Amino acid sequence: MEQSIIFSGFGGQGALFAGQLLTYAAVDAGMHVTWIPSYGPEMRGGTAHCTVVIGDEPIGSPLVRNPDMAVAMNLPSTDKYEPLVRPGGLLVVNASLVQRPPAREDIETIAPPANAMAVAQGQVRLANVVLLGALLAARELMPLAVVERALAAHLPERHQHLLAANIAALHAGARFVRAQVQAAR
Amino acid sequence: MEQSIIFSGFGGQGALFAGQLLTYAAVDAGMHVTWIPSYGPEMRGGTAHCTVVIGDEPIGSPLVRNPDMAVAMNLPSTDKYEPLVRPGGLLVVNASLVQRPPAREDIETIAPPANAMAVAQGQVRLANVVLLGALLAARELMPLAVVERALAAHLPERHQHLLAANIAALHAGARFVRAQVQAAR
Amino acid sequence: MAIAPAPPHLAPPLASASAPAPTLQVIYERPEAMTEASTHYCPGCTHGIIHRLVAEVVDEMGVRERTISVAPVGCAVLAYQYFNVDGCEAAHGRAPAMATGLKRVLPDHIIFTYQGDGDLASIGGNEILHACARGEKITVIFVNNAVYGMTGGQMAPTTLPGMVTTSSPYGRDVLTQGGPIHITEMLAMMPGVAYAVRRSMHSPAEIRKTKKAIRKAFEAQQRGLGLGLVEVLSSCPTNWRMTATESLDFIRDSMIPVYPLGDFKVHSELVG
Amino acid sequence: MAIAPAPPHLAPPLASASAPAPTLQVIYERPEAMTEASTHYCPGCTHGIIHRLVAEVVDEMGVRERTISVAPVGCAVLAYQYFNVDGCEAAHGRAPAMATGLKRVLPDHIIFTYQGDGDLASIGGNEILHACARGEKITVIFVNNAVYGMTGGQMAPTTLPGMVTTSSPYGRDVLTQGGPIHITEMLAMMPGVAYAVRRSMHSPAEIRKTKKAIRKAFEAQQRGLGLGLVEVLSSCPTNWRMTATESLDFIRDSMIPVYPLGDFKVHSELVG
Amino acid sequence: MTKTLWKGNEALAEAALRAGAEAYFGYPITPQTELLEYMARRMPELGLAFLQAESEVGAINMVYGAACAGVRAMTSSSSPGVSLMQEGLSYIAGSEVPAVIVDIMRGGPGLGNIQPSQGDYFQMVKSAGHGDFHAIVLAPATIQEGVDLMYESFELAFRYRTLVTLLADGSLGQMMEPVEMPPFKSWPAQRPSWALTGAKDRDPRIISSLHLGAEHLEALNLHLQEKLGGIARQETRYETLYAEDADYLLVAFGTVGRIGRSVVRQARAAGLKAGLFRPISLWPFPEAALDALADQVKGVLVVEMNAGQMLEDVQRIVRNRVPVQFYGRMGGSIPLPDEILPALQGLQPTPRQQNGRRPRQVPA
Amino acid sequence: MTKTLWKGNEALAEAALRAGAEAYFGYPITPQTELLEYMARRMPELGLAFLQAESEVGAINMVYGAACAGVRAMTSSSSPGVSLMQEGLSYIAGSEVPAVIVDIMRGGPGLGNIQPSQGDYFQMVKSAGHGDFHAIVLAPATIQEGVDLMYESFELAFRYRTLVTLLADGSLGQMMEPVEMPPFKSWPAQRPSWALTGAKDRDPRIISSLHLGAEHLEALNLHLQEKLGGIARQETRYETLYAEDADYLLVAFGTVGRIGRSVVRQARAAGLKAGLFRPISLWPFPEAALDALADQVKGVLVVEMNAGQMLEDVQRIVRNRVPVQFYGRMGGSIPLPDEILPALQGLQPTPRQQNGRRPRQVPA
Amino acid sequence: MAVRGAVVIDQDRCKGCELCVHACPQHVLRMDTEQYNRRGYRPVLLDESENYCTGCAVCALVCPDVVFTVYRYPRAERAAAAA
Amino acid sequence: MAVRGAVVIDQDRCKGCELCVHACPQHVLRMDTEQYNRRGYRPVLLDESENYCTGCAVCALVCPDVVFTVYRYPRAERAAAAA
Ligand SMILES: Cc1ncc(C[n+]2csc(CCOP(=O)(O)OP(=O)(O)O)c2C)c(N)n1
Ligand SMILES: Cc1ncc(C[n+]2csc(CCOP(=O)(O)OP(=O)(O)O)c2C)c(N)n1
Ligand code: SF4
Ligand code: SF4
Ligand code: SF4
Ligand code: SF4
Ligand code: SF4
Ligand code: SF4
Ligand SMILES: [Mg+2]
Ligand SMILES: [Mg+2]
Repeated sequence: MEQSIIFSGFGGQGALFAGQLLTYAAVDAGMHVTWIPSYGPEMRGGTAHCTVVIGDEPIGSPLVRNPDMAVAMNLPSTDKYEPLVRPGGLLVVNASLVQRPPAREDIETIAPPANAMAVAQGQVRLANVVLLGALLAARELMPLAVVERALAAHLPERHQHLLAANIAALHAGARFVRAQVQAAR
Repeated sequence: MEQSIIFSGFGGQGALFAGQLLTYAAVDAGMHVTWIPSYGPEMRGGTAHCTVVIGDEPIGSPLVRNPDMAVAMNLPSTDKYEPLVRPGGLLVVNASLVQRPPAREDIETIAPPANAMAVAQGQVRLANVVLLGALLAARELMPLAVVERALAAHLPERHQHLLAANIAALHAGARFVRAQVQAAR
Repeated sequence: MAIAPAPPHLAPPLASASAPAPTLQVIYERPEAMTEASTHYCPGCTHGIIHRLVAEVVDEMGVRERTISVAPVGCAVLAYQYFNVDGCEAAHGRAPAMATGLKRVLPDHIIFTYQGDGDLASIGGNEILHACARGEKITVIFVNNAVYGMTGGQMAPTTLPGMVTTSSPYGRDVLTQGGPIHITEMLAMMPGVAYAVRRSMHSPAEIRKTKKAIRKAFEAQQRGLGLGLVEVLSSCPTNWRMTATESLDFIRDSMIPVYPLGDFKVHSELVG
Repeated sequence: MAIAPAPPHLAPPLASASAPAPTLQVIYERPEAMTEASTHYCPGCTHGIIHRLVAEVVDEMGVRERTISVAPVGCAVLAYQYFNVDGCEAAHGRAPAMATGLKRVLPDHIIFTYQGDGDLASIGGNEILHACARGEKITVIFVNNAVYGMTGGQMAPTTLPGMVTTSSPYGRDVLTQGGPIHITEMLAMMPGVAYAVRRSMHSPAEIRKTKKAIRKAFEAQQRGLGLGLVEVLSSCPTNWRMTATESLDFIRDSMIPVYPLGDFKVHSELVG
Repeated sequence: MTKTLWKGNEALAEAALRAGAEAYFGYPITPQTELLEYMARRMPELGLAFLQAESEVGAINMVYGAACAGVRAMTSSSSPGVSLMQEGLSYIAGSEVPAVIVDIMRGGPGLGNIQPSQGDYFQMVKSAGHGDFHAIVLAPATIQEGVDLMYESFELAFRYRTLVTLLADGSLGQMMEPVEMPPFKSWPAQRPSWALTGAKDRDPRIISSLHLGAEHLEALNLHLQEKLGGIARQETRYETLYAEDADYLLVAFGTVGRIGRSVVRQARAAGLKAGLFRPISLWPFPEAALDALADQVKGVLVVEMNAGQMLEDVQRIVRNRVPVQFYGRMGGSIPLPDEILPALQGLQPTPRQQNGRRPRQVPA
Repeated sequence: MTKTLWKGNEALAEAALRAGAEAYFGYPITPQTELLEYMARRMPELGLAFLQAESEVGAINMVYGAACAGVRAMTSSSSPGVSLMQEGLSYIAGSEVPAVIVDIMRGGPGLGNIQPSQGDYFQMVKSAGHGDFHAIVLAPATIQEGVDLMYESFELAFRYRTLVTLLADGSLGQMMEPVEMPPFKSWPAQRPSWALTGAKDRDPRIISSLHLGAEHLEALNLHLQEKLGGIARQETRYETLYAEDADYLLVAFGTVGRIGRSVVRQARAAGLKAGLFRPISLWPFPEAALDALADQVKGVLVVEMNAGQMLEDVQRIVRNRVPVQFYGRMGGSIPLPDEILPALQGLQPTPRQQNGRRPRQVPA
Repeated sequence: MAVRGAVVIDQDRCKGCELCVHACPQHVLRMDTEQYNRRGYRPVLLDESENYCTGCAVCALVCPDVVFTVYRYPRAERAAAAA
Repeated sequence: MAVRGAVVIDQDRCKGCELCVHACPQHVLRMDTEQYNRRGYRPVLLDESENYCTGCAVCALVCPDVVFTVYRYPRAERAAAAA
């Protein structure tokens, strides 16, 4: 079974890294996985997105038109990917930057105020990890602990001092979802 | 019916021009004709040859392996083309530079001392035209007058003062053959 | 178009009328030879300034309607979208050849190329060399930012000794990777060059001088004197990993010592 | 091998023995670094002399066994057959790139290119420019005969103003076809060039100087100083439509005034 | 009308001028150089733009530039030189400017030699550069045909805003034949609506092959493919000789095609019902015509001066209905009738099926 | 063994080093540049020769030079850059020196864009330059396969003294996947017997593609063709999935080939007996295997990221036994399973015969 | 100092590079710290709280994005304003 | 002048370009006017009828075709000869 996730956001928001983190974790978890970015150093600016496909046999297409899940870090990304998520799928929206209500009822939408939550963990730039935490709590792709290990192993040298903050952000995202679920009960 | 003639000699001997002359004349006579040289300005020295094919319908191959006729202006050319002339064909040899006797009996060989005859007409460089005259006398490809006109039209400007000498050389070659034929009778 | 709040004493005329009040004199506005398009350049990249200077010169000379631009492959690949003149897009490095083709069949037109240092000095070295040798009546704007901007910051022939780029990660090693080349000084030697100059983008005064140089290079073309070549030291904040302002300091403090500014050849009819 | 009749007083030893009589000192014989092959060059073409000088230098430096030649596309296309060293054949103009590839993986070998003016200065301008900029430790023999010899006498970038060639049938028109380019002076400016010189083939004295220059260029390589470039003014009797002797006069009287002889760059360690 | 004797390269040059060529940019290379030299003599006289470029890379990009002005621009070269033009050709195709290229092929690969060859069929017919495009490729068999095709080339190039290539081998460039030269063509004074002429009283025009978004580039590609499809429908050319009732079909182009005429005549004389199919447009390939013949004949012999390149197209089209054999010569050797005839006759008895594999000939 | 996550371009670079690459010459171009940048970091550390050339023309001729020394030399580029290498590639082929080229294709023609494409199949598979030759062309579908093929490339290159090309599209270069990196290979210290090493205690060696006489060049050509024939017999590679009992065959290479895996699984799930045929070696093309399958299946769908290039080879081999349909995307668009599946299912009911002509798709 | 000039700032073109801020001799330009423009940058603002714009056009000269239009009072008016 | 040297001419290599003839300071080289060599050229001849070869090797220096081998008498012998 293949699961596909698109991460999308403004250039500096770290959507590509959130996807990579999940990919690293999937490798560690012994799964098949592909990560493919929108690329183009020849053009400046704009949004960046990446697609992660995780599966239990070799991945066929590393790209999908209708992902199972999407993480939208800003409004343009939400506008672009909300309609594309496969019915029954999941949309994780950064509520800090996206105020509008969900447009679809056939998919699940969770909307943590990731920027605010990240600032609470020390850095607005951790919003990507917050959203990843939320995603992982909503769909159990793999245990959070695997992602923690991936963070430890793959945070760039110059960001290693932020490891604890990253892990905290991951759990904050997850907690947000669990709390919602609890509330919904 | 196609007739093929190869002209061959050392670089400066004028084999290519003799062939061109015949070609020009053939055009004037309304025949189909091709002229194709050995080419290669990228290499210096060596012998030069060209193939002329004359016919009454569009020429197929401009090259032949076994020509109907060959004009060999020196020994290497004689050695090369004598064996190739088609049985029943004609070989015209420059006896001034080729002393050895004909090796084949199934082709006709005529051997005017072209250098000497050319010198008699004023210039050793006319040997090519002498041999052409001999060829035309031995095989009536076209009247000599057509070649005369071609000479007048196509001798390069700087050689036009030699026109009369060229025409004389042409006739000298033809006379040589006719005299031989006469003698053979 | 969003208009910034005008200072109070100006507010009425500016805010109410679409044209400024008659009592105001226009000191600076967008040149006609630039389109309204916003460029794709990174913030603070001086490519944009150079574009504007070229456009101003084209306007001032009144040649916009017979000018044709030849864009390079490099960050300025879309230059043809920003100049309000006919334009085309050359293969990487081949702009001088393309401009030659254009000029040979449109001798009364004004043809200019706009090329980066990778484009002109690396892959396109032979095309510019021979355009200079032949004295093509074209103008060449040569933007030297010491790096391949578009492809993400690799070493260029003009990269400074010791400078770290993605393809000289240990700093450009002159012994194995060569030293920076002074292509304008070199091309100035070519018989057909009427004007060769190096200027910089690092200060308002230098920007003004650059504009004068560009003007001269276009005049060299218009008067049929030969090829006009203007090298401009330009910034690449993104790949230099600096702010825009730091980048100007880098030009001044690090590039100019290696690439001295000045005229390297001025055709006698252009002097003064 | 046909031996010319020796003068009577020498006849016995020379005619009888395969080696000359012991009383005779060998003043000149074929260098070991040349093969026995007869060249395909036209009579009197000075390509042959230049070949011999290179071979002599290789022998004198004792580097034959680690020398690799890179032949051009041009009349010297078969140069590899004449040098008694390992050799290869580059694409037209690309010999400096090929030599770069060789030298980078065989740093202790002696690599030289032998290139015509069409090859080096026209199609191959960018390869030589960047080999010079990088300071490749190679030696470049640049044979300038002001014409494309091999393809039958077309204009080269080095063709003299007004000179008639098959592609400048009305005489080279500097205004439309450009002026002769001084590639050696230009390349001397490149940072990696250790030695750049122009010499000529027109007299015995000049031939001797050319050999010294070739020697220096090989030494620049051997000592790792940088690229050594020797431009040699050479004849093309065939395409100039002159005798061999007239061709030498043409070099002296017509080429040298345009292409002055001399050193344009000498690395400090090579001086003297 | 009177015929005069022309050398192939020079005839092509003169025909180009009569067809309205306005600009030529080229670089010497044997066996094509006489074309450049002829232009060097004639174009200045006619007030046209002639320039010997610094290289083939320079030449093709000058052609590109001149073509952007809506001018009839051309170049000529031979195999290694054409390899150097691949990037430029691709840019020209992507920008849809018209241009004419003459490729007088020589022996390869590499420096090879300067003798005639057809070794660049793949290069010009399948991929004259990176990306999806085709040039119209015309392969004359005689100098007259070369002249006639050249005479049409600019019209084709401008009608479709496309590259047109004349593909011939060195022997056509070097030989002489009588030719009837067509008169000088007249062209409208007006430049086409896309040409760069200066943005006077109109918006600027842009010529570029850059299309950053995948959708934009795909749209261009679909447009190009549609255009090429139209060309494929309109512009196939071929010649047949005795094909109507042929049992055995000789397929050959260019020089080999004309030699094929002799072969087929000889075969008929020897009692074999042979016919000739000679594609003149190599792209678009005359597929329908060959397809129809494949239903009729009993065997096909492809002869080329290469290792079997057009062969693949013939195999693709004949689709195994009848055996397809191959005879090829390489390196500058021209296959003569006495080699081809036996190969053609060899189609008759128990023909070995040869689809998908190429018989290696032993050169005579 | 442990798998680690690699970016395609970097994985290819590392695999080349482990395969024994000793010299790299290249020029930046998206979407290949990370390969060059990786080499710039790693090769100096390893004491190997890395050089950013002045251009692709320079790069390929440096590779040519280094290869003449018997050294394992390589370059990498993308479509326009590879066009510039055509002359050099032809020289390398004509001189029979081994070399490895990585071509990470992007959208064309011309400058096009930097998105993934397979538009250069013709260019690399049919004619990587003028004259008769072929490079071995290997088309990986995954990064792991790219690594494995790269790992073998120098051995192939040296065994046959030939060019080996890795042909992939930009998406393979840019994506990340888990990879098992092979260990560093050991090579004999001795250079091959043809290598230029200095004429010490032996006669000089010459490496050249020049063969002036037609006989000589033809002899070389026959030798090359024989060598290529041997490669064709020995070195074809392909992958199949569910092909054994397939009624409908999807033929695709590279990225589309791996997408094809998903498609075929989905088709099977939907009840269609579909199978995948994925050529890994594009030259030599796995003709025999496809030929055999063509006898078994009821229809073939070729899908490419171009206008139909490999399609021609498939048509040539299938020879009309069953319908061959085509679906293509261009300009940087990757065909996704939801586009391919219907096309594959469309083979079923009253399939239109599509030989010789290409259906133009309307991009979704 | 007397008011002599004015600039109109096309804020949505501004990329927030700050080159003009550093170049303005009158120090009347500063970056907006509150808002982003349509393209996501913090645009430049004219702030004449301490100084006045002289219409010297240095900002326009150094701006890579043609953000400024610069105006100046004619002499007469300037004199009037000064009076 | 005393005899001091000698040249051996590999006639079949000679292309008859006459460069050596013009260069020889002793004027002891001339072209053969009677014979052609194997390659069809008129080769050079040593003609010491008026002068003697000094073994100066200028001919070898200017010859593009490595036709000459040049010898010289050792000092002692030369002195003897002179005596
Ligand atoms: C033939 C070819 N090679 C390489 C490239 C990739 N490429 C695009 S831009 C560029 C370098 C640009 O650098 P420069 O000319 O200095 O311009 P800048 O971006 O710095 O302004 C390169 C190598 C290409 N598009 N085509
Ligand atoms: C790519 C390419 N373009 C053109 C040629 C044809 N060509 C062969 S040699 C030559 C010029 C040679 O001139 P030069 O380098 O001056 O050498 P010379 O013969 O004068 O010694 C040319 C243009 C070629 N072989 N390859
Ligand atoms: S990458 Fe550098 S040169 Fe290119 S636009 Fe950005 S700052 Fe300017
Ligand atoms: S053509 Fe000229 S350069 Fe070439 S060999 Fe003859 S004389 Fe020498
Ligand atoms: S015009 Fe001068 S004073 Fe006014 S804002 Fe611009 S730089 Fe500052
Ligand atoms: S220079 Fe221009 S783009 Fe930069 S901050 Fe000022 S107004 Fe904005
Ligand atoms: S050695 Fe000197 S004197 Fe003797 S033949 Fe030669 S040039 Fe003349
Ligand atoms: S210089 Fe050499 S080739 Fe010329 S005539 Fe003298 S010996 Fe013969
Ligand atoms: Mg740059
Ligand atoms: Mg030359």
